[in-house]
Amino acid sequence: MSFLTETLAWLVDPANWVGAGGIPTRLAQHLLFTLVTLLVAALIAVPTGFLIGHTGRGRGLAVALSGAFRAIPTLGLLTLVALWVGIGLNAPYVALTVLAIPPILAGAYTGFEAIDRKIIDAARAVGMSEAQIVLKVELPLGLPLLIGGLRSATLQVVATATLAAYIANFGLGRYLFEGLRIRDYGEMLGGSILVILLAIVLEGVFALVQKLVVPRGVTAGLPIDIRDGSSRSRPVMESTIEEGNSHVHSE
Amino acid sequence: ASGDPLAEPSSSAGGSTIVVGSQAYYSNEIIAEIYSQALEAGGFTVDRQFQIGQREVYLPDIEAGKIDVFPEYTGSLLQALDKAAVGGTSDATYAELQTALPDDLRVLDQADASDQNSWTVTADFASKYDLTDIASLTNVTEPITVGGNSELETRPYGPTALKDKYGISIAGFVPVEDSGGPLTVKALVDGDIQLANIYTADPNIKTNNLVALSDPDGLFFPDNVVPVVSQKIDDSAAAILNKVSAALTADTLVDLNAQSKNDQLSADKIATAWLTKAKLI
Amino acid sequence: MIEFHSVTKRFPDGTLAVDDFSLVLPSHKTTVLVGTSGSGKTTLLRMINRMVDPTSGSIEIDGADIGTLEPVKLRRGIGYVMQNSGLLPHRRVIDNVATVPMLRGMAKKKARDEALALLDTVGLDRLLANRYPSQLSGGQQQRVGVARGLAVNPNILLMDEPFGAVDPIVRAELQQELLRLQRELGKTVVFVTHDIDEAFLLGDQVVILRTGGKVAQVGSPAEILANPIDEFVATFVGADRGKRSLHLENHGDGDIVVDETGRLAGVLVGSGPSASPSTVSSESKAGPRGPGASAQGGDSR
Amino acid sequence: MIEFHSVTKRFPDGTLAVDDFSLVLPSHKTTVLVGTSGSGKTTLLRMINRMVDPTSGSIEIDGADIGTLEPVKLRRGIGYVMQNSGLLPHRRVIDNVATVPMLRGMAKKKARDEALALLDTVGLDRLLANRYPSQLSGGQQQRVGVARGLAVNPNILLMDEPFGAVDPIVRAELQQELLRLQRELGKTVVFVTHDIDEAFLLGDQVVILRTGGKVAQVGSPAEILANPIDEFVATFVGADRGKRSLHLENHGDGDIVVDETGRLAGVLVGSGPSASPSTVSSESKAGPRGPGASAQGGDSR
Amino acid sequence: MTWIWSNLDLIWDRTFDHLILSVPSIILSFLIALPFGWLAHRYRASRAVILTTVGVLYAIPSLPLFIVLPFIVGTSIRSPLNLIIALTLYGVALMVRVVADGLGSVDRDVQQSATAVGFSGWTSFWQVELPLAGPVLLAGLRVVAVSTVSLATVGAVIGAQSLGSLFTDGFQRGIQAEIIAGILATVLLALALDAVLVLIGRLLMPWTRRSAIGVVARPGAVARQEVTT
Ligand SMILES: Nc1ncnc2c1ncn2[C@@H]1O[C@H](COP(=O)(O)OP(=O)(O)OP(=O)(O)O)[C@@H](O)[C@H]1O
Ligand SMILES: Nc1ncnc2c1ncn2[C@@H]1O[C@H](COP(=O)(O)OP(=O)(O)OP(=O)(O)O)[C@@H](O)[C@H]1O
Ligand SMILES: [Mg+2]
Ligand SMILES: [Mg+2]
Repeated sequence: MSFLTETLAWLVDPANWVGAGGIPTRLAQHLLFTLVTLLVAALIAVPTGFLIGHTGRGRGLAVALSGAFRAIPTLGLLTLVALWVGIGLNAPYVALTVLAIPPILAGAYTGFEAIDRKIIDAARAVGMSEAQIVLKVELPLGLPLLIGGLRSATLQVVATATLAAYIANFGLGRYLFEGLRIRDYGEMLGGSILVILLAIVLEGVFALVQKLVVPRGVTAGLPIDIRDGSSRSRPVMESTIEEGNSHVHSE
Repeated sequence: ASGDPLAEPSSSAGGSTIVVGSQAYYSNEIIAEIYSQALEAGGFTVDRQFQIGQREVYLPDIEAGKIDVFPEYTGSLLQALDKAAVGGTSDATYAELQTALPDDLRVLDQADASDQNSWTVTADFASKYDLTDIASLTNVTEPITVGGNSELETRPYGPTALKDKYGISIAGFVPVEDSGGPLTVKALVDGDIQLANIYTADPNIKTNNLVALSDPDGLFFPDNVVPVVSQKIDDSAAAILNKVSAALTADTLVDLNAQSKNDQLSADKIATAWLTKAKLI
Repeated sequence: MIEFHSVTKRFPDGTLAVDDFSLVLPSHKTTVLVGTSGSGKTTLLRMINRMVDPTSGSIEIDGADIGTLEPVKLRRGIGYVMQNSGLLPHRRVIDNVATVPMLRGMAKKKARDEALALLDTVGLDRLLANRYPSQLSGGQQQRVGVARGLAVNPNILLMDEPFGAVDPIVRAELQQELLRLQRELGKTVVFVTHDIDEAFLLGDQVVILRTGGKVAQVGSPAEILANPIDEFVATFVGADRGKRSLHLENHGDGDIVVDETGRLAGVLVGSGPSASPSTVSSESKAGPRGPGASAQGGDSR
Repeated sequence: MIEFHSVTKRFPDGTLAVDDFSLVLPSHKTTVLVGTSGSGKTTLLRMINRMVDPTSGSIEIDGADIGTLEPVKLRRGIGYVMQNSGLLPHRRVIDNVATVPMLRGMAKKKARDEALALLDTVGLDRLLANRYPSQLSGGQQQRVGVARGLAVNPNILLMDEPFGAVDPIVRAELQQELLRLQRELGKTVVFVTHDIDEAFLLGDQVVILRTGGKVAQVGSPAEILANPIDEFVATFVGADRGKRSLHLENHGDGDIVVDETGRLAGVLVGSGPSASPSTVSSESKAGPRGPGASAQGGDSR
Repeated sequence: MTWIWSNLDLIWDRTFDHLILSVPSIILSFLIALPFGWLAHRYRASRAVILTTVGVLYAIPSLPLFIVLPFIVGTSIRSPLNLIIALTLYGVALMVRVVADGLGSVDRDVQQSATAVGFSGWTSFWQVELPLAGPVLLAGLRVVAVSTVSLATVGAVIGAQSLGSLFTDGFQRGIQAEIIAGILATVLLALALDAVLVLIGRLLMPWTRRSAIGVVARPGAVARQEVTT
């Protein structure tokens, strides 16, 4: 198991922690790339998902499309777009945004759908306008699932953003490719471990955020009559989050 | 090495079937296909195991005797086998490679065709700064960004060597993991990079009006095409492969590659056409 | 006063939910719509606050055609209580009650103060104000629902099977609570149920609907009970099953009232129409068009 | 005969669900456990088929301590019907009914034939046999649940709020159906409900439980109704709210029976204990310890 | 696009290679996830451990995993087995959670009633809990299938033949049609496998096909299933 010691040696080598190719720089690049990708994907997927969830229309199409999106191999998309737009971060941004959209979209619209229709109905009946229903009822109640979708998208993007290094001097993926090419497994595994650590940290952040934003009333309390609706949808919520997690990180 | 996990206990298929391998590289596959068809015409049965990745993936299999014939490039293979190799002329490299190979492997005759690394620029760039050979890059007054596979950055002929050996100032390095393929060429043409490592047999050099700077000092190892073979290759098979190598000239290889890239023909069609024309089958 | 003029509702999928329905719902009275599942009760109710718009016909509130009013504004002036309370699970009880006043622009502080007072009105402990709906029992939730419906002090209160999901004991409590509230507040209540007992208890006017949104009979409870207009109504009120046909049995401990199915209805305590104080309210309830509910005596409790 | 001897159940989390409970449940009779939520009804019921084991005390069936019996085998010999029917949603109606006989090793063909016959017994159309439970109405599902409970021809039938989830009209139907079945089959039925009306209608013996698994009163419906032992029972049976205190009012159309809350109970049709044929069954039900239920006349329908 | 028509044989061969890699992985991940998912569902204590492990597994970039795996399990880096193991790992990572959630989604009333009528623990698991978790399991399996097919393309980078080979080859030769063909074939293959799973689900779970008389039986389960279509 010499590769383990090699990996450790690479990780603690001070030379790898400084300069333009150093771990802090690449880590920051990776993180930034991930965040931008998620932001773009969210800007596309969240409003779309909410629209679908709110109106109940176009759902079949969205479901079919995000299924197909999920099947698109990131490696293929990356190489194809790269041939069109050239080197740099453009192609990875496109490919990874496509990767991130399905889980976020699923999170957004299932989040809306999982809300008990009666609650929305009651909100309308007491005189909330459509905008108020979206902002004050559907958004807070759909948030846990939406965040679940974002969370799984983040996991995938972090792992798959290593691909950006295929055509750009960028991110933690550089260690993977370089290590692979020069058969330096310590570097390659070290890079992988950094990616995993980053993913775990982001997971933690999300877990925290999820805890903060989940409306208290949705989790608190005893399972009495009324809660049936919401308590029943709990397991559903949990698992739709997971279904968002179609770990398609093709490299 | 016993510690190398990539190695696997040898268990050759046995029998009279010859296993021909190729890199996951289109040009290499064409050569492998030529070998295969030539061997088949000579009465051998061939098992094609093409597109099996980069050298780090297939080399252990060759060393383990699981592949009988593999098209290789003298300089690159030498460097892979022996990090301290000195290289030199084409013949010197070939001779050094023969000694560097493990006992039960050998190389047959090398072809005239070579597909070696080169420092390449666009024709416009070349004429603007009057570039002919690598050393003349010192003429360039604008920042030079270099593009190529990851490993290039640390290779003895890489950006560092350019700086140390010739005093050329390099502004940056951009990895493009397509081994000097279309993306690298596009980056060069688009001006995203100014200097690229592109294989000399790449038809893109011609198509895109690029200039491969000459290398009078032997910065790069020569990379003549050569079949690496196992013990299973007897004299008659070796004779067939040597005949192929004899016919395989530098221009031929560029032409074959062009058929693949520009005409989008498949490797077997290209191979059959060439072998027929060269009267080898 | 709410008037339905030849109202018909056909849903886009072709379902004829309400068919040529005309009725006057008097102010300050409780009108109960009762009928089996799918008879169009909810649809009728929701047409009053424009959650559903009629396909043809018109609805007037105090003479104004609601078709010309802005739905959101209209709804903010009408109380609405539904089964399972429909409370917002992510807001505390107090904020649920204060929701609509705040939507209408009332200051948060004031809205909350009024909401607290409303908790008293519906008989809820103020200590529950800071809980989330899921932390309340079904009956408590329903009370919050009523408080929310009352929050804007509406003239009209729409209630769609508000007590459908709570157990019979709590249900009985809530019904009494509603009777008390109605005596105090005198709203125009439109109440939907499929429990005929509940309808008879709460309704000044009871509307029995057949499947397909057709009116089978309209009248006071006593009228309907005494003179079911047809077989359907008789079946519906349970007259045919003997549930309404009571007789006395003596067990030594007193006269026990039993129906034809063998169900024990209770013990006979009085026999004259004014033998107990309760008859005051009973009579006015059972009688055809008694005085306004708000004028009924509260002494029966 | 089922006997509880000083049975106590404390759950691992410390909840004392049943506290020193002793009772004899006579064979071929219906014993109804009634009480508010959390009073330990379900826990008591489940101790009979060892879904729950008592912390202390013992339970005997026909003299045998069930603590010594193998639970799975015991359960296969006791019918069990629960709210929401508890049918297996992935099996057709017929297979749901045939499940237990097949678990006990009966051949598929035979089990299905018997299951079909049981559908007749519970008044279900055989055409429904090949449907899935979700394709039935709530009332139909409940009937299938009863059929399944009867499938092994058990002496004992445990029913945990079997009619809790169906609407009042269907519920009344199912109650009558159960009375009919019980007249025909004479099982030892243990029935849990929180509806006191239902308890009085169905029970030969009614057990009123307080929260915490304490017995408040045991007796026949008439005994309890006439002599509630304490305030709690009086409240529970509705005597205090006047629900059980009926009086007559005359509206010209006949004597209308009204309770103190103003609820119309029905129309008086007879006044003597044997004025109508229905009194035969009513009397035997209401009387303290009437003859075995199976011996009751079926002519009242 | 003429490239596609003149290379249908090649596309077909790669599709077949792709199936050889992905189908066993999908099946294996389901089988392996079952016991772990059951454990996570059954024992609170194991749940956290199992699900966290699975979560970390999830975050491993696939390229290094493909390369490191032979170090650990001792297969040849070029062996399809290596890739199948890696794909299975990812599948398991996804599926364990689904199994746990699926078993958790089974109506407690139904379970209780099964116990009450005399199902023993083991019989109840196979005849009641597992089939009733079926819709959730199917939904998860469909996601696993689609992602496995997509992920298998990465094998091309390390020389495992698959539809991904069309990307690397097309990339080197600058033939866009080849890459597009690879993407299309991958998506179609994924959707085809998905359709097969749906079909199998229909056959094995006939009770989910016809919904209740008026009521939509379980909106949650339906939505959940459709998320993954
Ligand atoms: N939005 C809708 N689209 C189509 N049909 C509808 C819609 N809403 C109600 N219906 C149909 O209209 C009829 C009346 O429905 P409504 O909800 O008013 O009945 P209801 O009397 O309230 O029944 P329940 O007692 O079950 O609540 C039913 O057949 C119902 O299926
Ligand atoms: N498995 C359990 N663990 C801990 N406490 C339990 C468990 N089962 C029941 N209890 C508690 O025991 C008490 C009695 O419960 P039980 O279910 O027997 O009541 P019940 O009378 O059937 O109520 P309901 O009418 O709501 O069905 C309650 O306080 C309940 O919370
Ligand atoms: Mg309704
Ligand atoms: Mg219970």
